[in-house]
This record gives sequence, structure tokens and C-alpha cells, in this order.
Amino acid sequence: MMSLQSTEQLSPVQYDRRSQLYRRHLDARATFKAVASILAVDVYSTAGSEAEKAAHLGLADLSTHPRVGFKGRGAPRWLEQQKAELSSIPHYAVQQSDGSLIARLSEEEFLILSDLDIQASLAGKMQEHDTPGSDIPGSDILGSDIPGSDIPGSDILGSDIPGSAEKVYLLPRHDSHCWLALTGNHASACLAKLCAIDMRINKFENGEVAQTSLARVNAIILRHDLGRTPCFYILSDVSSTEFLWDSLLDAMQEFEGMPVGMAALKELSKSD
Amino acid sequence: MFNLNRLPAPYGLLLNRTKKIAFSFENKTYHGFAGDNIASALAANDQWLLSRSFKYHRPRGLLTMAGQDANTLVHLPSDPNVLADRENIREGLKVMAQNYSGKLEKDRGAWIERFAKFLPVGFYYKAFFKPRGAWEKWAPIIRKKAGLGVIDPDFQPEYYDKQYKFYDVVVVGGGPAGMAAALQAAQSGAEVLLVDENPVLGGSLNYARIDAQGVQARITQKKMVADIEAHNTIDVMVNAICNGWFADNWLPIVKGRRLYKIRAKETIMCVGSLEQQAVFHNNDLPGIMMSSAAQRLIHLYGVRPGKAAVILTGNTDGYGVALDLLDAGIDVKAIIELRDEPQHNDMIKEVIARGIIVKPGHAVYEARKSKNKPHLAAVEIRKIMEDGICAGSGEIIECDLLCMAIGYTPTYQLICQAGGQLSYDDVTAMFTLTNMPKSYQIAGSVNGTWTLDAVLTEARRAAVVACNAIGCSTLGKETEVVSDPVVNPAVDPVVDHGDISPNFYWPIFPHPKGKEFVDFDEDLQVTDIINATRDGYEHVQLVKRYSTCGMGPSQGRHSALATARLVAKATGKTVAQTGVTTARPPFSPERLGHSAGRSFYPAQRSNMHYRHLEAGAQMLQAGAWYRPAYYGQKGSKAESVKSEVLNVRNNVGIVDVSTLGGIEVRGPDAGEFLNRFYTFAFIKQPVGRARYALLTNEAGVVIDDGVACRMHQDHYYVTATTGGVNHVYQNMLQWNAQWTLDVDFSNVTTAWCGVNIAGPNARVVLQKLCHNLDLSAEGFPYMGVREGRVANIPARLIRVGFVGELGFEIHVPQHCGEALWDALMAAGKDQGIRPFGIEAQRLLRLEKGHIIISQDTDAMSNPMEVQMGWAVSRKKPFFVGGRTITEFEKKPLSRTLVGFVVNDIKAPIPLECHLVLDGENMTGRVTSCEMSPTLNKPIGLAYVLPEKSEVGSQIVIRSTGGALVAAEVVGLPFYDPENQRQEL
Amino acid sequence: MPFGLLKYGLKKDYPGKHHFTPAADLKKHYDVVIIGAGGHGTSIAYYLAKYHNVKNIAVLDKGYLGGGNTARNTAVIRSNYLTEEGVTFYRESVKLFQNLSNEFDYNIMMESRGQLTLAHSDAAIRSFRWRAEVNQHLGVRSALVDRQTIKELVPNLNMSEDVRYPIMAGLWHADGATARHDAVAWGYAKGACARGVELHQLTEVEDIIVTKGKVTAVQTNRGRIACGCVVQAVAGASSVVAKKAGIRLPIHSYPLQAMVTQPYKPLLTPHVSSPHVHVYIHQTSRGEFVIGGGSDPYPLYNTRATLEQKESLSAAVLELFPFLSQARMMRQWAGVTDMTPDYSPIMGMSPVENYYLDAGWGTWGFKATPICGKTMAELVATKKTPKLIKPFELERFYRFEQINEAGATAASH
Amino acid sequence: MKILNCPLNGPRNISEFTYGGEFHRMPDPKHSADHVWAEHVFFHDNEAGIVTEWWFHNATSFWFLAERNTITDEVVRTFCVNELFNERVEFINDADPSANAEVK
Repeated sequence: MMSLQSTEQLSPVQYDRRSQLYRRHLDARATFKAVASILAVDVYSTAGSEAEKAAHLGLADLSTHPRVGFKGRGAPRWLEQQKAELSSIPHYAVQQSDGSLIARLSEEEFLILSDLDIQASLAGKMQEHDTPGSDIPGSDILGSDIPGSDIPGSDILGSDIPGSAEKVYLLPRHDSHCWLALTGNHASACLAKLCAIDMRINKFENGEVAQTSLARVNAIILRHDLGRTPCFYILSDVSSTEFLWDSLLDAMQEFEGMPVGMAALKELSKSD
Repeated sequence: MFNLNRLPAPYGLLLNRTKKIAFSFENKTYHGFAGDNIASALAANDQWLLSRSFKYHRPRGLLTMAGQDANTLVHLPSDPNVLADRENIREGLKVMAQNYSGKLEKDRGAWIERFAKFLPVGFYYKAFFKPRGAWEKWAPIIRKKAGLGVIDPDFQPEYYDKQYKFYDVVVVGGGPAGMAAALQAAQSGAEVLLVDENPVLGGSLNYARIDAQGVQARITQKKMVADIEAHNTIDVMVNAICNGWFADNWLPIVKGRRLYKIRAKETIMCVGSLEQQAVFHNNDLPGIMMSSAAQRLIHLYGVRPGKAAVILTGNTDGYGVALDLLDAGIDVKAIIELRDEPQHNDMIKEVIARGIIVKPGHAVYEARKSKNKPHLAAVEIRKIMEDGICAGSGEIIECDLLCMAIGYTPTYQLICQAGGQLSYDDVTAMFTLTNMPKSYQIAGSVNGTWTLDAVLTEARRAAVVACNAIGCSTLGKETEVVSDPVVNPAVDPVVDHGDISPNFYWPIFPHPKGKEFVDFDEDLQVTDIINATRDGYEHVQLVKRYSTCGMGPSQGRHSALATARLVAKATGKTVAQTGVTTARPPFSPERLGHSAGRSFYPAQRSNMHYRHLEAGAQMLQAGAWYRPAYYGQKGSKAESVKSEVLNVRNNVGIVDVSTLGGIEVRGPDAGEFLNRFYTFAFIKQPVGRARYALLTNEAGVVIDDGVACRMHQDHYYVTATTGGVNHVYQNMLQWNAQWTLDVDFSNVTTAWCGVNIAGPNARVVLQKLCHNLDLSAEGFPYMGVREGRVANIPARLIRVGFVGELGFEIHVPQHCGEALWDALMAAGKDQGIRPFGIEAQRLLRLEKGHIIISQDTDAMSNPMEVQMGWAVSRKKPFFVGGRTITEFEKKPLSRTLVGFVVNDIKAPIPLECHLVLDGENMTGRVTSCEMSPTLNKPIGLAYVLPEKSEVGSQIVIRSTGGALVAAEVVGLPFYDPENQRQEL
Repeated sequence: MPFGLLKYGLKKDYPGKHHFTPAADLKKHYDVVIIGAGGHGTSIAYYLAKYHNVKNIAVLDKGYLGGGNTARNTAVIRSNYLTEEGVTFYRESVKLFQNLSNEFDYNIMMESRGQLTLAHSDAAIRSFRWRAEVNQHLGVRSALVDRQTIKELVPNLNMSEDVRYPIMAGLWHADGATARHDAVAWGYAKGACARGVELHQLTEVEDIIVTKGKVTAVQTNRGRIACGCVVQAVAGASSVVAKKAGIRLPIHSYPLQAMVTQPYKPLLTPHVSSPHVHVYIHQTSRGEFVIGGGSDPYPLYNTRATLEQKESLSAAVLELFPFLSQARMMRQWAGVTDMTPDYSPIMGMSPVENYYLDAGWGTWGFKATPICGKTMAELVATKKTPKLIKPFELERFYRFEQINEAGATAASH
Repeated sequence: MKILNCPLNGPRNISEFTYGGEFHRMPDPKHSADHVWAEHVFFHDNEAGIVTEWWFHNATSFWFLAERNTITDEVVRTFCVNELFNERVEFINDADPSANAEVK
């Protein structure tokens, strides 16, 4: 049922890949929507425009959206061979022509995030990872990247991807980390209650990346505005997702922030 | 009568007279105005008595009106020790006094004062201990007497939280100095935070009198506040207390229910100074207060501090107070001037012009209490003969108010916390501050600067220095509101502090009847301090500890100076040599709720978590992880575990192993690295196979274990224990930072969600979900590693036998965990598959004789002790801990971990950590022990003496209730010794 | 009103008498020089003078009497350790403590209110049972207790099961006590001075002179002293002082912070600690809540306070006693603790002849004050290491042997 | 809160890091004397003054070295490990030839 596209109410349990948070979404009476082969929250059934709420202060769960990491001495060269545009210095992300984002976490480590619609070629292929015979980089974001592996069965996964020979090592960010988006004009103020880095809009520029501690869990925080609306992507240890989600919502109360779906994010990113 | 002590507007800067508020004190209702705090509202209603003192239960009233003393500690509903001169009144607020028995006005506890002379300094060291053990009986009685407020154990905590903020320059203190510094810094282009603990900016400008006419202060305040409001780069926080200074300008600021943690590039402390009390007989009576307290009452709260006033002074400020009192229509009986010949400046001339009696060279020798209420009724003044000694007689002046204006100490707490040095200047009789850390300035009266002009210049200068240090300059900035010309520290000389000091050098007048209080919090009198030194406690720190001087709620704010002076005199040292005790944070008492904030204890859950709950699991915690202990009703542990175990042995079960650590070790040197890191040899390990990996530290102690799966020539997937993986990963990185092998590490623990499907029917069930994978014994042998799809979910499979049955460990992407769980449960339905929990797994592995690191090992276990010599390769040139292990091997073992069974069914089953005894000697302990459903007898692991380790040896275990249980050492494993079942 | 105080009320002049012979000039030679006038240093001097008739002793301190960790510890006395060596040693210490007030004629205010250590996990329950079994075997009152018993011992404790880390069981140590920590050092100093020992405060040892592997003199800021032997008892500076004698130690020095609230009426009787959330709390006779926890995360020779430690201590203590969120914190301080690899002390001879070590006391030095003084005094006087402290010699580390108390010291002090 | 300047992440609160112990080079594990090895395993200089230490940035799993004054807590400098370790460390078996084969 991977490419189920019908319009009737979709449920996360129809999918293999389920966010740690899907029960919270259901409790919040969320409507889900299929994007490529994944399912994400489209909108919560709350009164009023969700885009307006997101522009004020919103929290979205993008954990089912594709992402992957690469590290190793050969990573920069290899990524450039894949026509990727990289930041020349660490702690910055570059938006690719296809809409995906590539963040440089250190000289030799990179994080690739799909665009919201999962149109991006690299990302688009990424999320086809469990299509048998796929043969593109990141096809196997499980981390079992085994060039010419001679393990019986591994051939099914296909393995024409980089490895120790190229000094490029794949990181299973798709599963090791959740992916949240904190949006709106109060996002910085909200982060200031949980994170000891100055993320005011005039101090932490669009595209900047920080790896730090957020509510006592390690997180990658990446500013990627949606049109004119400030937006911070938060990638953190997947096993602590519920804790982080709840901590953020708690910090958001003061500003009357609330969960928002993808529809709102897309609307904001269109508005320029 | 409503507010009989209330002065008309414009007195009462902080009041909103249109808003009347009712509250109660000691169950009597009072009215005040919005803006009143508890103390001012009570004073307005002529209620001066606020509390009873710590030791003698003496009546106490307001002293500083600035929230700096313990006299005003009152009790709000479930909120004890609240400062009445800081907390504002609210409609319906119920206020009670503290530390009295019976009635506040007539405290039954006050009897103790009559025994004061039987309670010398440190009296509790001198008695209460004979006969032996007597103190255990006295202590509870004394504990009841001690303590101030009463905490409500049923109180439900409120919502406290925290917020980080970042500034170029933080200015603490919103008085003239602070405002000038903030303005200057802002003009230089800095982002500035100006913090003040009061409701409005201005500090002393709001209540002090700095010119004879009493106009300049208020004018200056209005102008400066206006300028500050015109600056958008100055943030102002009022009613906010900067409660400490921490390394690298890390400033905690308490405001409302929130703790702000502020990082400043530069800090400027303009925290002002604290007025000090004179020390004389009954100097603690209600009605006696700091001159600044009287001025605060008048100007900030529009409260008349008394009807007939006497002023005790040694500086010009006392004269300013006299004029303020006169203007407010209060009868000023006399000014008692400690100095013999004060220079006649404008202020003094004005006082004399207004016909107030001034008594130079005089002191207040004692204060007298009114017959009918605990309040000042009169003072006896006497001529000063020499330091602290008065003439034999004097005159009585009736009064209900005595204002003390005898000097100040700088508010040194925050500065000393930052490493500033406090010393004493014998000329000015003042404490002075030196040796500021970098990125730290002080200005204003805290720095001993008193005249307004000097204060402003000094503050601007400090701001310029700070801004230069961080490269802020006005260049390129649109011209901001210019209040005063920028000072250039290079050109302008350091401000001259002048030689006129507000401090009188010896305002201490011992009295034959004592009760001249040096420390109000602790009821310490002059003799207590002096006698402490006579007992041999001469160092000021020892005086503090022996007498408890300065250890009360106000932390020595008003006792440090007097104590230093008294100790110096008593020990023949100078005050500078004597010094004061260390100032510790916080600056003012702070609720634990503030420093605690929200509770952040992360919790880790696997993607299958909720399936466990739905299946009725009782969860346990492993580190931050939640894991299923067993499935069944609370309290059904024994039966549940047993049936889970039997279902695995006879059928098939699945257990969530997602918390298992996982580390990818990749690169040409992957094998070489593992060879150096773990005890075993890995280089020759075949691809597609798993091998046990035991980890020791450099002390040769076993600290972790797992399996290393060789996925490829250059790629190992290594598992580690749930609790150990982060440490193992750190260790790997740290070692290779030194070895620089060509290998890469990534901790992928949470990227994988895993189950172990185990039991004779495991293959049957799994096969239904694996179409392209040969699961046969030949195609996928024991300790083999495979990749493939399970229910179309990409997976890593390892054939391991931790539980001793045919089993497959299946690792899938974390987000697919629940889907895998569902697929397996569905596929195994016909076979009657059931989940099993950690408890069953522990029992199963015990039957199989596997050890659990940290349960069956301890901080001292080496591989030989736990019979894992087989997992240590001696051929390798090096591995971590190898050298130490060879040292161990030179010596005989001191203990051995063995398996045992208890054959006597009736014996109480030994528990983990019960002792193994040889006669009277402890020779070991049980590390694991359970009733084995499979063997139907208790089995376990225990450390025993090596000579007891042979199979068949008898050991004795002291079990529950001290019962000595005989056990027999047996070979491991207990179950399926030929390992046929796991290799099916 | 106890009779002990009558004279103070009845005499005209203050009858107080100097507790410590005022410091005279340093002599040229002492039989024994003790570096450090804390509880340990003064205790060693006291027992040397009392039982071994050694009188020519100088106790030196760069600061003031008992101004180091004696003044900074959380004043806990307990013996519920894990190893046979440890338990036996501290058990003897508790016994000595019980008679100190009368021995000194000076009240050290020892109160046996018991100590409760909380378990929030199966692993903790196991280790508590281990300690309880060992303790009971060695005659120390210590037992593993269930939730019901905990409720009875500490009625105000938050026993809710829907908190992050519910309380599952506890280790109850009935012998657990506190004493007025300063008074212990003062009492020993008083007793030692009365027996002719010289106390020299503000006297810093700048160098230690070792000739032919033997200590012969110490150089102080007040001149050089020849000596028969030297004992170092300088918690928080052990490595630094030992280095002057050319000795390297298995010690890392970490600050240990604690804090105290304003005084409140009695609410908490025993001392409660939770190694899991890293906090320790008890209410003093003055009514203040003393709160402590684990050491700082990195070494430092500095007693500064940190906000982060205050934050984590407060958060942790509110997990156990939520209603204390209204309690007001009054003071935060720190001491420097000398941590050893096995969380046990180092006592006995050193590589340098006639130079004795009393070091590595981490967070457990105060409770050992009497027995350490007594046994170290015996060692100094007889040059034979008493059986009780033999296992704690520095030599053990060269034999790759440890006396591991890691589990028994965490956040319990 | 102290600030530690991480070579990878820049200035951060010290609570983001884990202290990794005094920096020492390991003595030859095969040939050094017992007491030398014992001191390597258990002993520390524990200097009151400037020491070189291991530090680990938790969020990025990054090890580096710092020179810190243990009296004032002032961090003099921080730097990457490869300033001190820039070539591959080898361990050679002098005893067993068969094992030598295993060493690359």
C-alpha cells in the first residue's frame, strides 16, 4: 500500500513508516495526507486558519519526510559529483535547485533534507529506499551500505552506493532522528526557553545550523524560513521525540502556539 | 481609622490611590492602595510590629523598607518567609506574622529573653550533652524553637520556567549610576539590559534628598528615565533581581515566576550601598529604622514614619532626612550628631535655619520601649567620651521614630562573587572594592562615589570602557538621544571619590544591660561577638561559625561591618586585616522553584512502545528508556514471567530489543580497530558472521559486551549494552583520535528498532514474512548475519541465542518498528506467538548461563573471574586493558563466578546480592537467582572462592530472613548444555 | 536550663576561657608536623597526645582552624558502605563519634536521625540489598525497605508512581547521623591544645624537605621547621602538598557544591538521598534544609558556586519534595574533594620515609574523622600500620587492587 | 556558566561538553615497568595550574583538547587532537609471529 493516493481518510497504521507521534496527531484529530509514498499530517481540525497560527507560532512533525546523512573524508567530493551544492563552511545549509536542503555539519559531515513535497530528485529517490533494486545514493538509508557486499540477501537492497572505498559513510538520519519544524514570529522566543544559543532572527541567520542541547536532548537546529515566516527545523534523537514534542508545546503555551500540519507550512512557503 | 499615617499626594510615588485594596494581617483586615507592599500598608495603618526574632522572640518592625532585612519576614498562605517590604498587597491576601507562640503582640515565647545571659555565644556547644546521649533528647526541643516560617507539605507547586537572554552590556542597578551607564552604552551602539529590583527606575533619586531644597533628585530621575525610554536598544527589567554572578558574565535574574539566564559580554554593577544600623541598647525596637527607610516610606509610599522623630547621624544624609520629615509635617525633636564638628554645608545650614536642635558629639545610648505597646517611646542620649563610651548620664527625648544615618556598606555581594576584593579604608571608615575581573565594571556608591555629578561621570566612564572592550562605537549609528557628552576614559581622570565619607567610624555603644544588637537575624549582641574571640575564635570566619553571626536570612548585610570592627578591636588587628566572611550566592533568598524551573528528564521510547502498553505490559526503566518488564496485571509478575518463558521454550515469543546499542564501524581499518578495542580477535572473522565482543577498561575491568557483526570486509555492526553504548561510542572515538586508524564510527542505536523472535517455532513464523531469504539451518546458521526483507521491511537479521532457543534478532528502521511488530504478531497468530518482557528474557538467559554486564559483574570484575578467559585473545600485540589483565594473570584469582542450583525446594529462594558465607566469613555473593520454570528449581550465578568453583562444590548462601541455604555448584549452562536448541 | 550554662548567667565577668592556646612563635623542631588543621589534622594530634604521649606537635594550616572541607561538608555520619574494609572502618568511626561530646566536654551535637537512600531502579535495589547484607553481617544497622516503610519514615516524600522516576525501595541506615561539623574540629583542637599541641593558623607550608628519601623539615611562610615526621591531612590539596614531597597520587580534585535554605520549622527528620536523581537533603537543628548532590563534572581547585549545579540540585530535590518549591535558598557553597579511582581513602605510609598520607577523602572524610585520627596517630607513634587501615595504603594501586565504594558514595556523602 | 570554545562548534556553555580526563600519552604497554603502568592507569598529576585535558562535545560527538587553569578555571586555549596525533599508531607483537600477521 506504499503509493496509496486515495482521498478517503488515511491512517498512519496503513503505512510501514510511522512517526513516534502519530497517536498524538490522532488525538488532536489530525487529517493526514499522502506525499509521494509517505504519510504526514496535513491539517489539525482546529478552528481558524492554520497558516496564521503557524505564522504566529506552530509546531509541525515532518518525521516521515525523507532525510539522510553522509560523512567521511570523501563525502564533500562525492556529493559534489552528485551535483550537490555545498556550503564552503560548516554550520550552514544550502537549498538545492530541486528544493532539498544540504546542511554542512562539519568539514566532513552532511545532512540532506527533502523538500516538503518530496519532489527533489535526490530526496525523492531517497524515500524510495525500500523499493527493491533501487540503485541510487541513499537508497539504503538504513545504514547497511555494503559495497559489493557478499552477504546473502543483501543484493536485494542493492548496494551500488559509496562506502569505505570512497571514504563516504552513510548516516541513517531518517530513523535516528525525528524532524520537527518550529514556525512563526515567536519561534525564537520559544526556543530561548529551551536552548542556550542566541537564535533571535537578527543573530541566527536563515540557513544557519547549530548542533546543541534542546530541553536536555541533543538536537540539530537549522533555520529555514518559510517565505517571510521564520522556521526552525529541529532534528533530535528519535527515541526522545515525544519528550521533545511535549516540552516544546509546554514552552509554546505562553504564546498560544499549537501544532500545525504540512498544508500550513506549504502555504507560508508560497507567500513571499 | 483608614490609613491614619498616610501622607497626601504627591507623596507616594508608587501608589495608585484610586485603587483601594483590602488584605488581612494576623486575621485583622486592613486597607491599602495598589502599589503598597505589605509593610507600607501596615505602617499606613499604624501597625509597626511585623515579626518576632529568631532567638529571643523580640518584637521587630520594618528596618530598611528595601527587602534587605529579616525583620519583615511574614507568612502568606503556603508561602513562608516572605519579605513584607517587597511583596505587594493583593485583594484578600492573608498575611500572618512568624515565629511567635500565642499572640504576636504578647508572645509567650518571649520568656526566653529573660534568660539571655544564661545563653552566652555558642551556648549550645557548652551544654545539653551530659549525660551521654542527652543531646538526642534536647535536639528535638531546640529544633522546634528554631526555624522561622512553616512550610506547607500539601502545597501544589506553581508553574516556574526559565529563559535565556543575550546582551552586549548588562547594567545591574537602576539608580543614577545604572541609568547613566545604560544610556552611555546605548549611545555607543550596544544592546543594553538595565535591571532593577524596584518597581521604578531611579534608585535613591526617588526618595533621597541631595540638595537642601529637595528638588534636584526628582528632576534628574525624570529626565534620565525619559532618555532611557527614548532608546530602543535599552531593555529595562524592573521588579527583577540579579541574584548572582557566575563565570563569564552568566547572570541569573529572577522576575515573577521566571528565572532569566543572561549572558552578557560586559557587566556593569551599579548596585549601590546598604545603610547600616547603629549599635546601642534596644536598637531593634519597632520605630527605629534606617534613615533611608523613613525616606522610602514618605516618598515611595506616602506613609508618615512617625509623629515625633529623633535622628541619629554621622553624615549629611541625616540632615536631608530631617528636612524631609519636617516637610512631611513630622516633629523633629533633635538631630543626634555623632561627629564633634561637622562641616556646615548647605543641607546642615538649612536644618539649622529651620531651627532643629542639633547635638554634636552625642550618641543614642539606649532606646526605651513604650509601656503599652512594643514600640519606641523615647531615647536616652549621652555625650560621647571616647570611641563607644558615653558619659555617665544624659537626657531623655520622647519620640516614636528614630532614624539612623550613620553610614553604608557597598552592596558587595555580586562583586565579591565575581572575584572582587573587599578591603577597608581607615580614613573613610568604609569597605572598598578592588580587583574586578575582566569584562566587569562598577560605578556609583558601591564604588564609594557619593556626589551625583561624580556618580554620573564615573558611570559613563565605566560604560565607555565596557563598550570599547567589545568594539562598540557610535560610528555608523543614527544619532541617538544625546543626554550628556561622551566621556573619554583616556582623557578623563578616574573620578575622585572625595574625602567626605558618609560613614561614622565607631557607631557602636556597648551597654551594661546588653541588647545592643549587631546581628538582628540571630539576636547577637556586642558581648556575643567579643566573647567569641575570648573563647579563642579570633578569625572572623570562626566568629561567624561559632556565633552564627551573618548566617541568617539577610546573610550579614547589616552585621558584617559592625562585626569586623568589633573583632578587629578585640583582637588588636585593623578592620582591613580582619575582613569579612565570603559572600555566597544568591544575593537575595530565592525559591527553589525558580532555580528548578520546568522538570526536564528526557524519556526514551521505542517505536513499539505503545504496542506493549496495549498488550498490557508493566513497564520498567532502563536508563532513560521505558521497556516492558512483563505482560500482565500488576502483581502477576511470577505467573506472567513463567508463562512467557514456557511459551518461548515450547513455542515462540518476541521481545523488543530496540534499546540495544548499535555502532557502525566502517573503513579499511575497522577490523584492526576492533582488535585493539575489544578483548577478542576480529581480523579473521568471516563476513556474514557475528562474534562475541567483550570490552575491558585500562584497569582490566569488564565494562561492556555485545556482538560484532561483520557486514563486509570493511564494515562491522557492533552491538553494546543499553546502558553502556554511549560510553562505548565515546571511548571508540577517543582511542581512535590517538591511533588515527582509517575507520569511521557512528552510533546508530536509535536508528534501529529491533525484536528477537525466539522459540522452536521462530523459523516457521518468520519464514511467512521472508520471501527471498533462506532461513534454513544451513542457509542461515547460528551466529550468522543476513540482510533482507521481513514483511517487505528492509532488515538486518542476526542469529543469536541469548535466550537459548532458535532465535532471530531482527533490526529494522526505527520508524518501521511498530509495523514489524504488527506483522510478526499477525504471522505468528496460528502458532500462538506471544510477546515476552525483560524479566522473562533475564530468566531465559540465566537458564542459558549468559551473564549480564553490571548485574553479574561489578566495578572490579576481570574476564578470568567471570570465566571469560576464552574471550580474551593473547596473541594480539595490544588491546585496551590487555596489559593490566596480564598483571592479573600473574596472581591467583580471588573469586570466581559460578552457576549454582538449590536442591532443597523448601528453602527460601536466594535473592540477587545475598551473601555466600564460609562460616563467619563473607566469601562471595549471589548475582542472579531465579526459580527456573524449565528446571523446576532455583538456579543462579554467584561469586565464590576459586577453590569452591569446581562443579559439585557445596556453598552456603544466607537467604531471606537469614536462613542459611545450601547450594551446589554446577556447570553452565543450566539449560541445553549441548546447545542443540539454539542451533536448530 | 542545663546547669552547664549557670555560670555564664551568674558570673559578673565572662567566664569563657580560650579554647585554643594562642599561637606562639614556631619552634625550630617538632617531633610531628601535621599539615592541615581540619578535623583530621587536629584529631591525629589529639590522639597522639592523648594515647601516645607525643606532645611536641605542630598543627599547621594556611587558613584558619577547620576552614577547609571540615567547614564545608554536609556533616553526615554513616557506615553503610559496601566493602568489608570500608564498613568495618566507618563502623568504628561512628562508635567514637557517639562519645566525643563528653570526651571533649564540648557539644558536637550529634543526632542519629537515620539515613534513607532511595532506589528508583532494579539495579539500585540489587546494590542496596548487597550493602544491607554486608552491613548487617558486620553489625551495622542497615536494611532494604519497601515503599510502605518509606512512607512511614518520611511521610512528606513524594511517593507517586506517575513521576519520571518513581521510588521503588530504599536503604534505611538507622545509624545514620549528623553532627555540628565545625564543633568536631574545634573539640579536637581544644583537647589537643589542652595537652600541649601547638596550633598554628595562617601558616602555609611552602616546601617539604626530603633528604635521602626521608622527610627532614618543612619550609613555611613563617620559617623553616625541622621535624621527626610529617602527616599531611589537607583534603582538597592532597596532590599539591604531596607533590612538594615528590609524591604523585591517584587523585583528581573536584568541587562539591551544596546549598542551604532559610530556616523553617521541623518537617524532615532523617537524611534522604537519591543517587539516581543526584540529590541529598536533610534539615538541620536550625531548621535549614541542607541540599547536596554529586561532584562537579570536572576538576577544579576553586570553591566558586555554579548556577547549573544549583539548578540541577533544585530540580532533583523537587522531584522528591515538590512542596519545597516555595522554600527559599539562602546560601550556596563548595568544597574541593579529592576523588580516588575506587572511592576509598588513602591512609598510611608513603614512598617517602616518615611522611604519612591521610588523603583521598572525596566526599567521605568528615565521617571518618575520629577513627582516621586514632589509627593514623597509632601509625605515626608506632611506625606500624594498624590492621584497620592497612587495606587503604597507597601501595594498593601499584598492586592493581582497589577497594571499590563507587556505588556506596554517589550523592550520599 | 563557563564558556568553552569548541574547535568545531565555537563558544558554547560548558554544560554541552563532557570532561574526558587529563591528557597523557600512554606508556609502552608491553615494556614499561609495572609501577609505570599502574601510574598510567590510576594516577594523575592533578596540577593546580594549567593542565591539558580531553573534552567531548556531546551534540556532535567531537573530542578535542583544552588547556585550562585549574585554579581560576580560565581556559587558555582549545585545539584539535590532530595537533598532537597526526600519524597512525602501531602496535607490534615482538613475541608471536603468527599474531604479527594480523597487524597491518
